[in-house]
Amino acid sequence: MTNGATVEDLREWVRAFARRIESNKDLLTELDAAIGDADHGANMHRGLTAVVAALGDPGLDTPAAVVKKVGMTLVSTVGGASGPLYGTFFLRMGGALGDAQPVPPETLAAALRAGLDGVVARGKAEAGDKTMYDALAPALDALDEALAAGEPWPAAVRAAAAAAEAGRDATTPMTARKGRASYLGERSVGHQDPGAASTALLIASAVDALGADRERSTTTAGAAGDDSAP
Amino acid sequence: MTNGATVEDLREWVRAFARRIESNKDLLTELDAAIGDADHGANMHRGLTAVVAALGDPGLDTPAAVVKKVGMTLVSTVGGASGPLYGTFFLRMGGALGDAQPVPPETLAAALRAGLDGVVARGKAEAGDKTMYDALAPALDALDEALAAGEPWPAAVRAAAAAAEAGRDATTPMTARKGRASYLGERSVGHQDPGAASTALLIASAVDALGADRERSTTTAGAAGDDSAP
Amino acid sequence: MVFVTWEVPAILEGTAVMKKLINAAEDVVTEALQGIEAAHPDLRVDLVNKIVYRGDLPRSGKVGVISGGGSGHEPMHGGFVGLGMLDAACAGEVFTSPVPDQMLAATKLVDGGAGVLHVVKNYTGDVMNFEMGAELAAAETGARVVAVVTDDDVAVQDSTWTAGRRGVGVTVLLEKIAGAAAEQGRSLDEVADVARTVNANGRSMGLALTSCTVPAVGHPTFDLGEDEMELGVGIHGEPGRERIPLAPARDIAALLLEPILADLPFRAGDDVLCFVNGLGGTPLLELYIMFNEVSKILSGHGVRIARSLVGNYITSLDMAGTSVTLLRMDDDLLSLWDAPVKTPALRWGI
Amino acid sequence: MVFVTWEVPAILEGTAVMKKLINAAEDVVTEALQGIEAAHPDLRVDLVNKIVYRGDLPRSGKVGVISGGGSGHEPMHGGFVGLGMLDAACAGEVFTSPVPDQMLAATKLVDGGAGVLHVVKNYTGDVMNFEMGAELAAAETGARVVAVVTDDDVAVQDSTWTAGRRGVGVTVLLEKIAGAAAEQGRSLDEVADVARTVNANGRSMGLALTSCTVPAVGHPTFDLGEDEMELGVGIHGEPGRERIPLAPARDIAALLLEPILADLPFRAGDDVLCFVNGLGGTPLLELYIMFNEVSKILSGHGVRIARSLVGNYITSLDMAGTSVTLLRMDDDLLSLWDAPVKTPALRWGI
Ligand SMILES: Nc1ncnc2c1ncn2[C@@H]1O[C@H](COP(=O)(O)OP(=O)(O)O)[C@@H](O)[C@H]1O
Ligand SMILES: Nc1ncnc2c1ncn2[C@@H]1O[C@H](COP(=O)(O)OP(=O)(O)O)[C@@H](O)[C@H]1O
Ligand SMILES: [Mg+2]
Ligand SMILES: [Mg+2]
Ligand SMILES: [Mg+2]
Ligand SMILES: [Mg+2]
Repeated sequence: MTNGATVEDLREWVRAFARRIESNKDLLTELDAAIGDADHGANMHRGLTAVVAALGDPGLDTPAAVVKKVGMTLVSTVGGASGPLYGTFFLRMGGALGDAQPVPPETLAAALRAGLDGVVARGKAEAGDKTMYDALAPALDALDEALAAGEPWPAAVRAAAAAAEAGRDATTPMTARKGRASYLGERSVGHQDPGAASTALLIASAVDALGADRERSTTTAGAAGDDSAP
Repeated sequence: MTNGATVEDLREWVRAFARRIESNKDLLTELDAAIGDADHGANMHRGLTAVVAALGDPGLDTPAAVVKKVGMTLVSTVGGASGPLYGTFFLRMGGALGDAQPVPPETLAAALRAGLDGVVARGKAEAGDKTMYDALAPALDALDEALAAGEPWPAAVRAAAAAAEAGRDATTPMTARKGRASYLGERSVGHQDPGAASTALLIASAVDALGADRERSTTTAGAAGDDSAP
Repeated sequence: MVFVTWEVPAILEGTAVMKKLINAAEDVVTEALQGIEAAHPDLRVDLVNKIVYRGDLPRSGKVGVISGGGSGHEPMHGGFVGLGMLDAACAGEVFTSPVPDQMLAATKLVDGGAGVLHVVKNYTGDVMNFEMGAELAAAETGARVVAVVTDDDVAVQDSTWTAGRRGVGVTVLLEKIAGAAAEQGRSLDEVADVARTVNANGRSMGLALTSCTVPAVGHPTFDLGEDEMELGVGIHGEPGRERIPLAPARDIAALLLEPILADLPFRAGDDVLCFVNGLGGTPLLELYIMFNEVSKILSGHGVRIARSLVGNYITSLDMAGTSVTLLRMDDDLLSLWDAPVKTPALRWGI
Repeated sequence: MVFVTWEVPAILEGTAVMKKLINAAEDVVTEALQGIEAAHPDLRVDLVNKIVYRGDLPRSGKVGVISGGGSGHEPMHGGFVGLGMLDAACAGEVFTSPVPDQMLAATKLVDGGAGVLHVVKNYTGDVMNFEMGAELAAAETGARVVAVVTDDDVAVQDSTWTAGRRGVGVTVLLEKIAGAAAEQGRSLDEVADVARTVNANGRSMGLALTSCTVPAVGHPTFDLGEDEMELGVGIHGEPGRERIPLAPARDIAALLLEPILADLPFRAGDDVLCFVNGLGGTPLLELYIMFNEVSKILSGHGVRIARSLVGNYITSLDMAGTSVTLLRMDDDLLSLWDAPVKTPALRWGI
């Protein structure tokens, strides 16, 4: 998407996310069993399955329409904490996408940040609370920085994915202060946050779908969860 | 008790029975777990504990009074199927003991048979139903036969105990037709009947207390359940 | 002659650690009765005789209705004491029928001069102990006692050569309905007739997913494989008729209903009370799934659910599993079922 | 950049065989709702929106009271729908809060023009989804909605730095009492005030003897050793604050009551509603033993049990364990508690 993201690019991003959620469903649930209630994988899988089905709805012909539809579908099907949070992320992101087609990299980055702001508005999480914020915020910082430094989009989105994974991993030693894991206090230390783990999959999916030339992204997309090299 | 059973002999019989029940409590319960409801050991232990305590009541100065008291106490404390059955056994036996002190062997044998009749009147069991009847009836038959053949009491009561054990063992291949085990139908085959097992202990206790000269019976009585030779 | 020394199985050695909210195993029944007394101001408890009874006894001219049985089936029977149901319940040790002295004491407590109905589940021990209790009561007080024995469990072959069918789920329904008849002022014979009608028109069958653990024993009564269930269990942790592989709720419902429907037999057009009972360790969520499957099968047979009851009412301690009871209703039974009842476990109309 | 391939734990491979009375794990909630509909003729079920609601809605001029939450806590909330309690309950997936569309639909169903109270347990997901549901309702219908959040679990540190305390047992009592206030015709503000009073005066704490097994997961959420219990658990199979050795009921009662009594604090002379709740897999026999221990401790503190509730009312699927809730009562709360209620799980006076 060197010239910007088309509607099809964004659909592919969401589909790639759905595939990654599907192949990591049980792992997300196991992470949630350790410090939550053992449903994050099932929640996200239910939501993304509905999202993929909804992508076939008529009238989804602009990037904003697609992304808002994703948000509405997640709000209506996920439940739990992740439903409103992921839902709000996509709804706000869709609202910030504007009309440009394809969406230029800077607009896309700004829309993603609007999504992050929505997550914060809804959930009040701060850095270090051991939530999806701790994967999402560093990812978007890395994206902005790379773009500001003049890096091409593929490199920038790869930097974002790396930062998301680092952010995800950094949740392990944290003490949870938001969500269900906060009930555990000190006992949450030593476990990776499930929402941060699913967020890292979201950004990794952006690499799949938006992070390289069109050919590569579509041919490797089926391998979500099986990626073993950059 | 070559001259007959004294009050003290009968008390000692009951105490020996209590000791044997105590040391075989868990086994009786295990037998009952296999084809019943896992309480025969606890039931009999509760009852015999109460019986031993009741033996100290004032006024129990005749064999009949002691044995009736045992029956009443068992009825009032055991519950389940075994409570009314063992209770009726002792109540009827006590009723048949008469006034003779010490109780001559023939009277004792007749009283035991009256007890058996009580068990049958209450529970309607027949030979082969896989119940306590299948240990008790052969034991009393053996006792009567030995006495009729002119055997001395100690030999007769040992014959009775041997017959009780054989009767107990013979319940294993039977299909239960009475009590809780009858619900299992064919699946009761291959398990020893718990009530027959406790009845074999009752007759074995008679050997402890009544089956030899006074000295032997009192010195070996503490070893209930540990007997390893005739 | 050799006295064999039986070895105690290793599992029984030492104090078994049990996952139960209890103090000492031997105090379980007494302490639970104390809890009932503390929780329900309308009820009284005789701790010596282990009887739960109504605080307003005896009610002159009213037929007394008592029941009782081993503990471990809660809320049965203590939770069914109160206006419109039982006047008193005798609690035995866990899974052991109460003793005659208890039935004697309860009979005396509830007798208001119109006689007393004994509701007895068909187990050898229960039947014999109630019989002796009634004999004692007749001798001591002259009270007229009629016993009605429940034997609704179609898992057990009924035959004069066996102890006969067990009394299970129908007991709950019978206690409610006979209790209502007594509360209306019907005579002992009439109340007993109603009770017999309930037993004659009710059938049950149960299934266990796990064993239960008797506190005094400390380990499960039977072992069930990870992928097995026990069909035709009773309520005392006694093994059932058959061990079969795990199956979905819809198959379980069919397995339980088939012998029930065939036995009475229930017919198209019959009105039934459909009672899906939990055995103690099964969540209500699953009981409603069972109810859904049962109701589908019944409607396939044209049998109409006139009334329903879903929950844990006659249990086997912590056993996971369910039993289904169908009771064919007529107008009298319906109005007695609907009559006011005020007990810890069943309450309506008041 | 390396995408790590996470390995699926062996326990999750293949279809886990589960000892549950279910068909497919994904149909558990829908089929249980169908069972509720089949069993309770007074209630209606919207299977699309997964809502259980009263058959006589909307009641003009009456404040609507709705609640909802993840499934797996039955009878909460669907079993509390009916006259004098909830008008509707939204069922989420097992242990997952329902979605805003459900709360929107339920709010529309129950709104009789006097506004709607949302009873929300304090979990991040529940709070956010109810919030969004209320926003949608305000935008779409203009209905006035007030949400009251329950947060009575003293096992959780209350702090602005955390998600705050969980809503547990008090939710049941609040739904009954606020439902009665609404049934009396009180205004939305008055009903919400009563609800806040209940939450402010109630405290709870729970303990698990076993984990529970979520149907979609197929194995226990946490592992507890044979001789361990988990103190301070919530109702979602989430681990508690502390893992401690098994203890007798009297020690468990003390462990649960100490932080409850200290927190409000409850004082000598206080009248309380004492609620001993089972988590789903614990027999009633044990809950009464717990009630006995709890009542002894309370009387030692001079706290009077004015009302009591014993049973499985807010559960965690098949978890063995208990929670204790104390609610300090005043005359208004007492009369609202005593007011008629007609729901599948709580019923009296009618
Ligand atoms: N207040 C919050 N802000 C941001 N993220 C949150 C917040 N609360 C929870 N989360 C995220 O939600 C995840 C849990 O989602 P999920 O398991 O689906 O919902 P639930 O906790 O309701 O079961 C957590 O791992 C965390 O990343
Ligand atoms: N009708 C009967 N006649 C004789 N003995 C019986 C009868 N029914 C049961 N029993 C005996 O009682 C024993 C069971 O006693 P117990 O376990 O204490 O009572 P329950 O079966 O009520 O739990 C059986 O093993 C059997 O020997
Ligand atoms: Mg979760
Ligand atoms: Mg037994
Ligand atoms: Mg028994
Ligand atoms: Mg959840």
